Amino acid sequence: MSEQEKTKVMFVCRSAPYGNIFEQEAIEAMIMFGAYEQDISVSFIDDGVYSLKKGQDTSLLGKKNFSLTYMILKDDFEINHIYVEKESLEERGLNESDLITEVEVLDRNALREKMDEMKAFLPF
Amino acid sequence: MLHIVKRSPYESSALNDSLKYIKEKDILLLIEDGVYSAKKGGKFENLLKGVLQNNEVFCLIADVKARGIEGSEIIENVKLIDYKGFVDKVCEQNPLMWA
Amino acid sequence: MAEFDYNGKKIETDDEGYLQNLGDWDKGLAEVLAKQENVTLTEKHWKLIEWIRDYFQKYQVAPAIKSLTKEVMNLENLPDKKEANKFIYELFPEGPAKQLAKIAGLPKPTGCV
Amino acid sequence: MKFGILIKDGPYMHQAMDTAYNFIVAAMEMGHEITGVFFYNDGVYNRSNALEPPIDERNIMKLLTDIELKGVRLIVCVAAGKRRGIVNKTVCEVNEISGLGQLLDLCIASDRMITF
Repeated sequence: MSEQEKTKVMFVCRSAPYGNIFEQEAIEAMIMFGAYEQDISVSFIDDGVYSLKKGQDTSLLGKKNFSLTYMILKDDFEINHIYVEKESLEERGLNESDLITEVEVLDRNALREKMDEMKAFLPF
Repeated sequence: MLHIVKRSPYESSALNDSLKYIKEKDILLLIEDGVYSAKKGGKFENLLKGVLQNNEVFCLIADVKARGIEGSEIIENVKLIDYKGFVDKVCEQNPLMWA
Repeated sequence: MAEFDYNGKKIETDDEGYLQNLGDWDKGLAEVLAKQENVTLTEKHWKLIEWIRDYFQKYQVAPAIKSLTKEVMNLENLPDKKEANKFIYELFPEGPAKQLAKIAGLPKPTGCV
Repeated sequence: MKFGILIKDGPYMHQAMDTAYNFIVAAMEMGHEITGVFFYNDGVYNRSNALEPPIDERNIMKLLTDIELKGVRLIVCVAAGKRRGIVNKTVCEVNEISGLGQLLDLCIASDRMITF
């Protein structure tokens, strides 16, 4: 399939992890989507950036630590891009070195330009 | 892009978050509890008036009516639309729901 | 649901034989699960079992088939995916999602693909 | 136009299902096509066959059956459904229980994808 024929879909992750199920079920969807050879990107904005924070330890919660899965999303599950909004990181006192995996940090304008290319958004 | 906001601005940052991404020609559509943003005299009146300078703002009439808000209580230049109008807006621009 | 005794302990599995309590797993139990699948574990099987368990622990999800194939190419020095797939199916005739995951004590794949 | 619909909220905690239903009806009346409705997250609860609201309340099961009879595909995510007990035994009849690939298919097949 040529790049032009691929459908561009962006997950827009705006929820912090654990407070609700959105992050967990968004990841499950991302993992499945990767197998279909489309152009899938994931963007973390607002509280969504907390999902990528290093050092999450859910042992006392008794729940799975899904932040670990982000480390392999691109290489193993064919997610094409992981974007994080720079302003949302800064507002929360975070920077790139606080994140669990390598991502593309974009400012709002640059991320908005990526959004303009999308065919569909899946907000979580 | 069509930015759809369904949460009350008094309980959620969805309105503010969406406005950070609004660009020229984008449309803002307020539905469900999001319609409270468009009430005259509320805390968000000035913010919405600012948006109206550059963008069209719509409110879903079913949600406005259900919440006891009269047309006259809606900020000037915010337009009321029904579900068919909603469908038309989605045809015009790619929707993103800000929940 | 099914149940069997293992070292004096009751082990629960679902109808397809996947462990209900992932904490039950140990190497001896893997042998039992393998026997139920008519698979005789060799060193080659064990390498993959260890790898997939490690992967699951580290990333919280089972690997994509692609990652497994890549790992097999590395481990066994195979030239391409086709050879790697052949190798995997020789070890686990009914497929890695079904048999490798089950014997390694991973949850049942969600079946979304 | 072709619309794909994603529903993420259950029938009662939020208004999402009501808005989506009214949107779907309006779109169909206008001659647009609904490529499918995918139920994910708590959205799967909308397709439980055990819902039994008082008869003077809106009945989401009935409303959805009506649009299904008009040819709209209603797809319940198998993984999200299982987690919440919405499985073959507990899901409305003529429902499709399917994988997340169907959600991506809706994104591909639709001119617009809208989430409620």
